[in-house]
Amino acid sequence: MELLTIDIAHLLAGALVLASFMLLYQDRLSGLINIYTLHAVILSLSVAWQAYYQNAPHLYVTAGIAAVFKALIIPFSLRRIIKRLRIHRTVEVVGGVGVTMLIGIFLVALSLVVMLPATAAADPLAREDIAFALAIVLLGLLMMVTRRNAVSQIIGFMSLENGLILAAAGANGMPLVVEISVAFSILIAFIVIGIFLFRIRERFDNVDLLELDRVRGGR
Amino acid sequence: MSSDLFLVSNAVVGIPAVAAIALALEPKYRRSAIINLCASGVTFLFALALLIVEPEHSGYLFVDDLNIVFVVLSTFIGFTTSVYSASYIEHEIETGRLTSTNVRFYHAMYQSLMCAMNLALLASNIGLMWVAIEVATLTTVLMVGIYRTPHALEAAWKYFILGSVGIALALFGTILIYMAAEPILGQGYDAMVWTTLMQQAPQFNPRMLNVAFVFLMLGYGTKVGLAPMHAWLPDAHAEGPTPISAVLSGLLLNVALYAVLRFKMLLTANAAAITPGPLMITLGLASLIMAAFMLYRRGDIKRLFAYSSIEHMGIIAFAFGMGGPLANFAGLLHMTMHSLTKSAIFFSVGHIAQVKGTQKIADIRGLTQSQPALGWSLVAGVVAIIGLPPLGLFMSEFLVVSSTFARQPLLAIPLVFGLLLAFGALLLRLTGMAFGEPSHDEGEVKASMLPVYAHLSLVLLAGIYLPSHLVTWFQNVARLLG
Amino acid sequence: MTFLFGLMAQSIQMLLVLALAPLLIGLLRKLKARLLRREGPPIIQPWRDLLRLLRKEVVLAENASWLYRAAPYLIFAMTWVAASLVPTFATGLMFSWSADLIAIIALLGSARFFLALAGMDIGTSFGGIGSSREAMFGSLAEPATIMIVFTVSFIAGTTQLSEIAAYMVANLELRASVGMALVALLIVAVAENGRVPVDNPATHLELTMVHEAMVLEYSGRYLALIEIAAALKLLLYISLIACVFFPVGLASHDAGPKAMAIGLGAYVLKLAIGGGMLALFETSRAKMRVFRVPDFLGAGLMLGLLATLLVFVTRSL
Amino acid sequence: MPLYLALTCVSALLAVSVYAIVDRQNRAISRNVYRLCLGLCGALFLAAVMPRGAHVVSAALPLGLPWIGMHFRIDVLSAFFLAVVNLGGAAASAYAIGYGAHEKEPMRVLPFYAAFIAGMNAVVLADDAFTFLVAWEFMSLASWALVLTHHHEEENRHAGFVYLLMASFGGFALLMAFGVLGGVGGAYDFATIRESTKEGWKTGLVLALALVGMGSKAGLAPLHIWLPLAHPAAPSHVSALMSGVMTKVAVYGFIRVVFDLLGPPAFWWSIEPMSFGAASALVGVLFATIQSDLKKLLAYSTIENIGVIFIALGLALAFKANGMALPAALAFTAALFHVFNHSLFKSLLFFGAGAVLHGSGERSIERLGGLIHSMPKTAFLFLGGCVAIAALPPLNGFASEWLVFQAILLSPALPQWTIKLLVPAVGVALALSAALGAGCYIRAYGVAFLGRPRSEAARAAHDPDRWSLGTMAVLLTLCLIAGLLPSLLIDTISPVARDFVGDRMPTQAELSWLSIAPIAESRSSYNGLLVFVFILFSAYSARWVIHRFGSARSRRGPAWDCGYIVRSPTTQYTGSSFAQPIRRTLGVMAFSVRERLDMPAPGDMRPARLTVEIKDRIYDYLYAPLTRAVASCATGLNVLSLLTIQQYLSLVFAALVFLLILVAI
Repeated sequence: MELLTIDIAHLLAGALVLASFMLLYQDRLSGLINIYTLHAVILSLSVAWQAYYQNAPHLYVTAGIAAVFKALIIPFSLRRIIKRLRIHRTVEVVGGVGVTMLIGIFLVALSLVVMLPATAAADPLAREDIAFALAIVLLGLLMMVTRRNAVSQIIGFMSLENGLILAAAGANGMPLVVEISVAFSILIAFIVIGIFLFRIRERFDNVDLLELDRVRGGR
Repeated sequence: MSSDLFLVSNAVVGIPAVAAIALALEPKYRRSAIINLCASGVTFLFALALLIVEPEHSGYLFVDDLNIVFVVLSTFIGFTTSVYSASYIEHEIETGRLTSTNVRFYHAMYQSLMCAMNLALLASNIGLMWVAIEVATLTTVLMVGIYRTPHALEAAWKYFILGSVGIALALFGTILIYMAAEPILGQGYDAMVWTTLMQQAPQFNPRMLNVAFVFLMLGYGTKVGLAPMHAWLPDAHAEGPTPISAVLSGLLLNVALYAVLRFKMLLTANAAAITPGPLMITLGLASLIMAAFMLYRRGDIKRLFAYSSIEHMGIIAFAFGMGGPLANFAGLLHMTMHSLTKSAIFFSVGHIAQVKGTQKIADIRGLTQSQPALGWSLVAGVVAIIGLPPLGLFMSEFLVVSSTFARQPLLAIPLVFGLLLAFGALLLRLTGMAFGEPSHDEGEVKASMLPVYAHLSLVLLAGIYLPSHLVTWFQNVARLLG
Repeated sequence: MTFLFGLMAQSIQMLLVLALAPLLIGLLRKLKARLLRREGPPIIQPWRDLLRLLRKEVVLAENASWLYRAAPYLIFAMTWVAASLVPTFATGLMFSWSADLIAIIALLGSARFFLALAGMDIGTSFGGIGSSREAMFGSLAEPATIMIVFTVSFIAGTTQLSEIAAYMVANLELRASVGMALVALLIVAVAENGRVPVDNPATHLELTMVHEAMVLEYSGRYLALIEIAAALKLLLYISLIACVFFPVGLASHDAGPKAMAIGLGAYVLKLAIGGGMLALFETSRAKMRVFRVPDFLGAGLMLGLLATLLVFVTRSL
Repeated sequence: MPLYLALTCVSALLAVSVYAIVDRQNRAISRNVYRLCLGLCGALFLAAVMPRGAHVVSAALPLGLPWIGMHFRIDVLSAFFLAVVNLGGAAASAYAIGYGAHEKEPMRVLPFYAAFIAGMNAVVLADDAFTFLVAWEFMSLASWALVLTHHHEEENRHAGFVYLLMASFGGFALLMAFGVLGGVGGAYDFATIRESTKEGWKTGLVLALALVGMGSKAGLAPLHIWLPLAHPAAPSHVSALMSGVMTKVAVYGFIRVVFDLLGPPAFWWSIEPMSFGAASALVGVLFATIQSDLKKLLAYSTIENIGVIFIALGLALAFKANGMALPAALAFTAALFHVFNHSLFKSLLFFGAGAVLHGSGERSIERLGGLIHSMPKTAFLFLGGCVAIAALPPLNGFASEWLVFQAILLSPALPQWTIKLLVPAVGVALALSAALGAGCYIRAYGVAFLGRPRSEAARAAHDPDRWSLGTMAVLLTLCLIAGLLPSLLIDTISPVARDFVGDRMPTQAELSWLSIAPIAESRSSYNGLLVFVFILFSAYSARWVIHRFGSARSRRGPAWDCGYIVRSPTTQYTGSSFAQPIRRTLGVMAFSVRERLDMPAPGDMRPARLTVEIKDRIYDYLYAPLTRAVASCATGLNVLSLLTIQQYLSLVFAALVFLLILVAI
């Protein structure tokens, strides 16, 4: 029974990492959003499982937030936004998926190398969890770096943040997880609204580089 | 803990919060400016009161020698800035760059920023501190973007994204710290409280701490504006309203620095963990020299001083990285002096930009001729910031350089190199702006020079005479920092 | 009594140099003329010229300033003092200690200073030419002289001429450095006195002249003063060479009248020899271009420095 | 007691600068300020010369570095320099009572002027590293503001920039030097530093840093480039202060650090000061000789004199290191004597230049000429200054250089061959610079004051007011006294020598006829007074004789000029043509001179013209590359401000991964 719980937690965390890889791989925006939804769902499941395993009721709230906010509201609004901005069909050019994948795998390895020896003391569930979480964080960052499209970068950030929530949930009996997840949800809400407000189509800085040079040369 | 409600520290956090709500409801900008001013003033008084009352430790807030330095400093600058922003904002409304709704929003955000920063400083636990800093980021983002010009939005957005990534990294570090503490302190709240953490730090798992520190250093370092995470800082300073530039340089950077220092202490307490010094020194030197070179190509006056903030944050990080009583003392002093001076500079720069109707350095000439008060105060500010006596930054730079050279001559050389570079750049620009044939003025401003004079005279005083209380207090803190 | 005697000796020397200087020039001219198979003017001729000049009326340029009028007296006085401080027939005269070798050279320097200024006072192009060249020659000749002083005083351990002379008399030793110093001093002397090949005192071809160009505007008593000052300078250099390198026959200040007389005779003899050699040299050389002069002087400077350095080699001080 | 008087006066000076700001509307403000400065400098001078109860008086104020406080101290050395500083300060203030009235924007001078003097005094009084540096940089700062007085000219702004940059460069060097001396504990007060023991490498480091730091302020080549820019830029009385006094403060700093704090010297310490001193002497005088701007010329000649002083100091170090106390005392005394003299005649000359500038509005000697007719008094006083600085007897410049030569002549007794052979070479440089200096001042005076006016301004020039003339007259008198009775000064200096090199020169006042004999009369002696009397006597006797027996008649007529009748003043020799021989002979090696002569064909009526361009080799080979390097680095790094957010993120990402790898292994 004990083992089973751990295995399930593992399964979920692993699935999350897998989802991050899929995000790295996916190049159609709408597809990205779907995968992100999946990501969020898995997150909420694993958080819920953690809640059950640590029988920490407040984690259920976090799981709830994840399920409702990240798996429903965010994807919904994102879809509307990309429709509004007429970029829902854009297929962005992701240079060298293979290389990205390799780097991703390297990052996972790195996170394991960094984390496992570090967390020797912690209980097994926590340590694998945190290792996976680190992997997800790094992958999210990698995605932000490799993608040029604003929305996909946002999604990268959100996956990164999912990793954080996973870590927070995984840390046994860590207080304030709810507050933190709430704070983060606000942050993300801001970002999404930001995209919408600032009408950012292609990239965060929606002017081409030459333009930038001209503007900033004098700064 | 009902008695905690009546604690002074609560007031320091609470008053701005209340004021923020009040200001959100107040439509008249004049009145709201006054409310803003009063609120900041009262907060400052309460912060002073913290000095008198015995150190308190309530559930979520706590006061010790270290953070009280920061609290007093930030509330004071918050107060003077509110005085300044009254006249600044008035001019902005007259010229129609801001609407009264903007201003209403601005004031509310200003107070909530104050609240968030005080909370971050007083927070007794790492999670709460993180939340507070995150809120502070959000509010500043909104204020930076307040002008709604493309550049302002771009700056805000850049700041937002880089800031959020930094915040995320910091959170991960926080979680790791908790996980490092949890086996010793047991699950739950205690494993996040500074006091207990500091006591038990020696037993923590060092490798965990190392990883955590990497994340925290990069995460909060982003907010400090250390290279290579500095990119948000110049734009945010340049495009936002000047009071906010002053607050950013004078306060927010310090708050982030405070967080870094706290965690540095944690690591130094643990013998087995890596010594955080070298990392801080490296980042510090990198920021110093990078910023020094960047200063030469600046065409925008506010960006110029933003980069100089990066430079000084580099110096401070370097000093704290060196450690030891002298260097730490110097670091604290330098931080205080830099906050005062830099905000003073931004005050006068704001008015100068209003008078000249531009932020382009090339179009600002002969200020001492056309605008004696502004011009000479700019000269005084720059002279102070490039570390010339008898102003306060000279003392700290003296201590940093000489103590470093005595201990690590090879480290002192890049330091001095960077300082000289920055000196040259700022002096060059100053000569162009303050002297020569004056360029024509767009319009007159009712400049409120009071805050500038207040800051500069404080800096001057500190350069000549440091009251013994302050010294002993700083020395305690320096000892605390190890 | 001794005081009076000393005073007398000193004043005798002052008058002596004053009297001898024009005669030296006269001798020089005479010899040169004879070498050129000419019947030259009598040796006394320079004195005659001087006295005539002294009786003449002076014609001043309109814009001559007080400096122009004061300069001749100053130049004369400085040169005279310098000349009378160099031991001629006796060492350690009453005031000989009041200025050592360096001071004497510096006195000549101040004389040159005022001469050059006087040359520029009227504001003619020739005056300027003369002054600028004089300044250049001077600024190369003086260091050379100083180097010679170094050599000599490194050896003798003093810069007092009397002491040097005494030392040289006492321990006569041949040294490479002394020889070089002598050559250097000769070069300097030729240059300083504007003799051939550096300058030709006899011409009035503007572009070859240095000294003559400076004094071009002078007339009457002023000219006389400057002429005699020049003569004194020549005398000074010869007696300098004599007293440093050939101090034979020099009487000491407390010696009796007999020794003094011997010294006097020896001195006159030395002057004659010096004048003769200079005459020979001048007639055998052609004047060199102005811009070759610095090389000439530079050679002197280098010789002086070499001499100074060789002092250490030849004798480990 | 004298110390407290001094400190009160210094703070009073600061108060004066505040008063100048407060009372800026007052019409008589500038006269008042200068009067006050004059009085306070006088009081400070008294404080310097008044008998001190103890040999050394010191005090500590609870200011500055908290755990050290501000230490002040008067010992013989600081007393001497205090006297020099305030003599100069008083002279400048007195001169400015008249001269300052012509200033258009007095508010850009007055506050900083008083502060400047206060700063210099504070440097001399300071007794701990922090106070010293505060005063030092404060002095630089105030003088920087003064350099920017006429900030409308682009070149002045540039001068100010270069000046303050170099000053802070020197400041950092000193800072590091004191860092080494103070040690890890941060014991910065001089008393502790004196006691502390220093290892070999440390002393070498400190010596080099001190030479760089103090030298950059004193104008030691190759750190001199700011000096000829900054000194002329300021108003003349300030230039006098900067050239005549501030450089001396730097010399004081060098002596304080090297002779006092650094402990017993090693012989090789002397090499750096001597060689750099020789270099500065030559560079300074050569550049002075070719300048046509009167004030620039004076500034360059300051570099020369500083070189002379450092040569003497180097000799003193060499002798001291070998335990030859008496020669060391001689060299040291020579140095201080020259410090005093230079402060006198350099101030005098700058005042004269100021008078010319105000009287004719011209700074370039090429457009002057004949001033001896239009401003006779100034002409006379300036002539005196020229004779003094050209090191000609019987004035004081010669007296001190004579002493330096005497010190050089003692060098054979030194055991080390390097120095034994270095000293004569240095001697050549010294002699050369002295002789060239004379030539330089012949040129300056001859072109500017003699001849016929080259411009209407020069013709219409007029003497300055009473105050200015009076000050110059006083200075000239002092020069004369110091030249005729050097023994007085030598005896006042010798206690300093006793304290800092271990021995003193024999008391000169007891010698017969008031002459001076550094070691022994049999070795060398000089009697300025007697020589002077001789000259006067023979000159007057000659005059009497001639007027009595010859003729005293003279009439005016047109100049003979070999019969040329072109009366235009342009036929005169100009400054640049005067300098031509020097340019041709020495110019090529010192500064790359390029002369281009454009001679029209016969019959062609356009004037021939000669263009001379002179490049400062030191600047070209040392500073220009540096500035270029910085500029290119700045441009290169500037890319960092043009990246996209994505690229910034990748920077962060790279940093993170790198650090994680570091931690992992």
